[in-house]
Amino acid sequence: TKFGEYGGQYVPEVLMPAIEELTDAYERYVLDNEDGFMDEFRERLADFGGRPTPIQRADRLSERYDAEVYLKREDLLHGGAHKLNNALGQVLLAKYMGKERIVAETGAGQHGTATAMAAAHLDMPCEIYMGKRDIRRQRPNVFRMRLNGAELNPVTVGRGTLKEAINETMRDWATSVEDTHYVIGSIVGPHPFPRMVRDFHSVIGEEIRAGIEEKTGDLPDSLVACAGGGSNTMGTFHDLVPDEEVSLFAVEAGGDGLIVDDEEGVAPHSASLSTGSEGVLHGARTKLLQDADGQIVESHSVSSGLDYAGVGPELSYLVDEGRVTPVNVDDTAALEGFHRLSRTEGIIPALESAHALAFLEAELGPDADGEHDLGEVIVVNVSGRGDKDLEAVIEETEKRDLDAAPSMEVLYE
Amino acid sequence: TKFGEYGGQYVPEVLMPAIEELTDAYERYVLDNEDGFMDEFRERLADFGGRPTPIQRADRLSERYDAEVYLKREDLLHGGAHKLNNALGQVLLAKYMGKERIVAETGAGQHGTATAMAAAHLDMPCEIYMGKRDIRRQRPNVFRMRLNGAELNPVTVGRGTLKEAINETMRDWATSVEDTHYVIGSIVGPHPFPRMVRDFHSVIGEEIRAGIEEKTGDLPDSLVACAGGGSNTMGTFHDLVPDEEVSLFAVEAGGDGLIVDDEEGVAPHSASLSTGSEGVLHGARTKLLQDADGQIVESHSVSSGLDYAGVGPELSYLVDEGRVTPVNVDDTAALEGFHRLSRTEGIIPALESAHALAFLEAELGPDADGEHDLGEVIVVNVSGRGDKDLEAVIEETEKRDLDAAPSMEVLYE
Amino acid sequence: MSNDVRVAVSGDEPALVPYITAGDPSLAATTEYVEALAAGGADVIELGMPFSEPIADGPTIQNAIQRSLEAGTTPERYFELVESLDIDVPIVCMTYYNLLYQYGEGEPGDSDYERLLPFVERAAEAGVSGLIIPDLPVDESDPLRQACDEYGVDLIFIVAPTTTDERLAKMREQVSGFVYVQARLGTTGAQADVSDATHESLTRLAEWEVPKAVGFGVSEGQHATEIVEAGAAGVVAGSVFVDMIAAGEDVPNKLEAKARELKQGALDGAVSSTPEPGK
Amino acid sequence: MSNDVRVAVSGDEPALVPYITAGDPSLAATTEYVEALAAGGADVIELGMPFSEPIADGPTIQNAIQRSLEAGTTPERYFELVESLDIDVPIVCMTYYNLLYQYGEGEPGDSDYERLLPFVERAAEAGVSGLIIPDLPVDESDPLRQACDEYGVDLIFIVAPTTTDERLAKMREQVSGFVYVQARLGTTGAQADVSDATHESLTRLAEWEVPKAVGFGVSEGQHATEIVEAGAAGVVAGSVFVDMIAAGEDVPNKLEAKARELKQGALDGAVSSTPEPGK
Repeated sequence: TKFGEYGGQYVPEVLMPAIEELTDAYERYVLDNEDGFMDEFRERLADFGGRPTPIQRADRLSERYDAEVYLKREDLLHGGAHKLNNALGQVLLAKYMGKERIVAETGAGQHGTATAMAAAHLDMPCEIYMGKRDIRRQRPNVFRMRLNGAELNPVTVGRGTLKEAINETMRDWATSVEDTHYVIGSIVGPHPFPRMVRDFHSVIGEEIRAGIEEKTGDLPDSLVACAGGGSNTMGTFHDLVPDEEVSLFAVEAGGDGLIVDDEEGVAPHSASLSTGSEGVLHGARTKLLQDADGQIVESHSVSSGLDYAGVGPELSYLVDEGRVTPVNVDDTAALEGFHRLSRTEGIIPALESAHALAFLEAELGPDADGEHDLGEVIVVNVSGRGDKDLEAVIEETEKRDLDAAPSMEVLYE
Repeated sequence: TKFGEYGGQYVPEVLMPAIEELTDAYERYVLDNEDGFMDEFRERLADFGGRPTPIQRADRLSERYDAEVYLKREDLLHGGAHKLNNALGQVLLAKYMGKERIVAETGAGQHGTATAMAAAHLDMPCEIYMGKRDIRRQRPNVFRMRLNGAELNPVTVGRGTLKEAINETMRDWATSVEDTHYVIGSIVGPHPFPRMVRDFHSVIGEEIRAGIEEKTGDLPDSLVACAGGGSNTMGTFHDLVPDEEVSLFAVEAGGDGLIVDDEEGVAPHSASLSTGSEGVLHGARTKLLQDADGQIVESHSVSSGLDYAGVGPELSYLVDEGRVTPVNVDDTAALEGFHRLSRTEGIIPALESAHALAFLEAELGPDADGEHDLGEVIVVNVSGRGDKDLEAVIEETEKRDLDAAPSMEVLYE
Repeated sequence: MSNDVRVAVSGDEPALVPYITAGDPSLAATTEYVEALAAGGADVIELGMPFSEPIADGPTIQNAIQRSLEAGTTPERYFELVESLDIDVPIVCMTYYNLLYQYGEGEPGDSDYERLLPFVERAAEAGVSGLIIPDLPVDESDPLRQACDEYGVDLIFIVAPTTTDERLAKMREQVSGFVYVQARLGTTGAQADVSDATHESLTRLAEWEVPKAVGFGVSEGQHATEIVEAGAAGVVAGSVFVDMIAAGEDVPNKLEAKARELKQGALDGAVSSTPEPGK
Repeated sequence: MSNDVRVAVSGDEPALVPYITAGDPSLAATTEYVEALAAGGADVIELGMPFSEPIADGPTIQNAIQRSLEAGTTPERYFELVESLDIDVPIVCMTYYNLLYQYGEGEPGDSDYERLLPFVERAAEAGVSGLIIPDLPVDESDPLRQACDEYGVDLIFIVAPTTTDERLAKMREQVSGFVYVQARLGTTGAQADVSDATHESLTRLAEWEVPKAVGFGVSEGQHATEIVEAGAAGVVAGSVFVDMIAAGEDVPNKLEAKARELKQGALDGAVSSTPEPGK
């Protein structure tokens, strides 16, 4: 159940039997392909999800960075992000387990929409917990979940954001555990979630291996993926972890800077791998943003999908082992990365993915310091598309008066 | 240059030399694959666009209609609709022709965003003409075009919608024709556009043939696609036109009803194939919505992408020949089709595509009259995703108090 | 009323060919305006018949067309207007192909020629001397050419700066009345220097027998002078008149004065240019 | 001060185990409230130490925890509070694992046991008799069990309705103090009928030697009566007290009265039930 000392199962007793049942199901269906589960999963990922997604050479970035830059196009997956891999896998697993209902938490709404889609596709009733404040801020995703037939339960306790939504979903699960499966949205939570979610996403790395070998005849020199909870990160890395010659960079949200305000309990970033310390959160031991007492601090990122104080335990382990290099870029660099890809490659990335792209600029761009060796062939995972981020990007860009950004005056003329 | 009596080249003399140049380029690069144009096009469609898109069995619809219903998932193409096939093809062709600038018109913004993406991808300066009123109504698409680096030229003349934008783009082209290519957004306009745009989209039908043969061992019994200008329609049909045993249904926007108000010059629908008469519009002879004098009437559809008074000349021809059956569904039926696919299959379709789905309900649903024989294996082209339509759908749904629609109360609690 | 457009343009002195949209803002007003233009020295009047999709027109004329349509102008009312005119200047009808095509009751199986005949017949009957159909390139013009010949109506083509020599050869076979020479790319608006472009265009047409009228961007007497100096037989001007109609104040007098200014400019050009022998 | 939790719960009469969150709304108030609960007849007091992510608590207690954190409650201040209490009722600390893990200065390479010792040592020193860590299932509890044994602090586990027989066997080996029996799925709120579920749960634990306290949803004397009638040695109640604290009016008197009501309910249950022989 652990990765070194990370991971484990730190959950209320009432949930442990369900966790044991899930562990058993994971081993049978996912690991052993019982009843052809994995075959059906992969087939549905292809037909419903649109896999494989392309590996595309980024012509302009390759020129800019004097390297062969390839993009893994998870933004083209159904729903607009890698999230569906996991949501579809878990909802299908719940069906194999005989569960009759799905619950999930969501912050910005990406995991919620992926889960709602998967549940509609597989004809499973689905309820999503979402903070009241997030509901107001993420109107299009609320529409999408409702259109897919999911019930939406507004969480009013506390600040009404992701954290409270997770607590509320756990609470629902504690009440309904016998017929309900909780679809966790990242490689976090108690075992078997971190492994299982990773396995559902590992198709990303498998496709990178196959695609880049076809295009270059060899493995890439480095993989770059953004890391919040870390599901797209481990999905990208997992298949290539044994290939030691491939460098793995997990790009965290540097937010406004890396200093934690202990007094206020606020971290102006979400860089748990780079700056966190070991602790237990939401069912697993991992690296966390916490104060000296062990209270979890409020994280920050311009990208709501990276805005989380914890990170998957396996990533913590791989960082300690030296296999994965944690790096980070700040909000402004991420916004510039967003605009650069949009303008020069015709791909509007999610703000999460923009962090991975910003790391290339920080290392290889005209003003770069070049601390890390990325090699010649670099694959960046574009974990999602940026349609969901348009309003936020415009607002944050205008605050900063970025050179790279286009004027939106035409809207106000 | 014609399909029977339809088509032709009815454009100002100033543009004719460019049209001749384009015809020559079309014949050399597209038809004869000179310099490997088509190879590069297909490769970029795969790597940048995400082709092939899946053919997916729709489990719930198959059950409901007691048939094998398959969905062609063009909603998964980069940009969220089939539009990229054509935009990428034309921008690449412009590059091969040595053009240095792209102009395009857009109504709801789908063709504009596809063109802006393709132009960014291929490093071509790009200007999009869009009606002032449309700019205000299609805020997210305006953002996307600007983010992709396209200039946006607001058109203030007249009502400030698609029609005026087309006129303005023609005018730009008349001024700049020597170094500029006009990327027309559908299978309309003067020859070679209708053929060329169709050829860029015909990959849809080729993939349907290959995919459905792999899944069922045979050709489908019928293909169903929505038809506005008709680009996704001909893209879907073209490869299978010679296979007479495959029925082809072009589903038009029935809007509020099929009666034209001659006095007001308004048609409450966009069903040019079903109800239009022969005439000349935007460079080609085709079926049109016009009054007795030959003035083009204002069309209507809840789906802005179908809201056009003309239709591709080749479709007019195939309808007259009896090869393509024109049918139509009204706004309400389309909205119900939208909700049905979203809720039962986990796919939120474009309102355009929802028309194709509504036709199945009209023919095979519980209350259907079943006028047409669709056979056992039916392929519906889901030409785009519905993210762009969310606000419009909610509004139109609330007006109608549809049973099938979810309540959005959670947003207002 | 003379209906010989060719004679009107190729007369001894350079011709002025103004354009306005019929029915802008009303058909009654158009009668007044046409008379004012004639009084100001117009040799031929291009009278636009409004079509809802004027893809070859600039915004100025597009707006005029919209006003005309809103005022209820139809092809039939247009013809009635032309019939009622009492001026000694030929009228050329400028409109789009679809209106010709839809005029009269077509039958399935009718040829294009048959579909076009009723319009041309009615136009000829009403006193229209020629047609300019900007969305009908020479390539698609055979049926209309045939119908026009039948009723003695001129079919006037536009030559653009982009027109290839190959296309010029094709057009030369179809041409009648006069040739409308589009001096530059683009649409409307005053041009700083028209003479070079005009000269270049006219050089290509030097051997054509029909007279050449040059347009696009003429708003001042000086422009007309330059165009005629460059060798044109006539000067076409539209937006400058349509703008006056749109402004709506004292329109007839202003139209007449502007026509006079342009005509005088053209005459000045003829004086200062060396006339070709035999002309 | 007695620190023998087991004795307190398994006394001659049924025990009342109330829960409140320390520091809600202030540590000073908590002292008063604890005294009021003791005066009302509490036999053991569960005193929550606030953690920012209380995944096992319902919204009522989650809000209390938030108020406490906002008031500046820290583990150290919690311990100081417990040290300062002057009551004859054992205190059980209910909190989450991360706070134990972070207490004291860990060194890289420390075992879990070493990381946990400082917290348990300080708890014992302050007078905490037992710990309830709701996010620490028996599977992960060896290091804390070991640390607790070292300082004579009870480690109390929760048995849920979903707990399998296999898991019960594992827990039986680790259990000390008392067993907290969660009578139903779910979290808080008054339950219409608790006796059947309670009886069923207790039957599964019949052979365990530690006393069983039953909770989740107890808010009235009648609930306590039913629970004790069903065979429980103690009754746990939390939300009902936390709600009173949140309301904020005349809190100590209300807490005492409610404790008295529940205690009386429990006593009534003991009278009406047939006592097991030897108890």
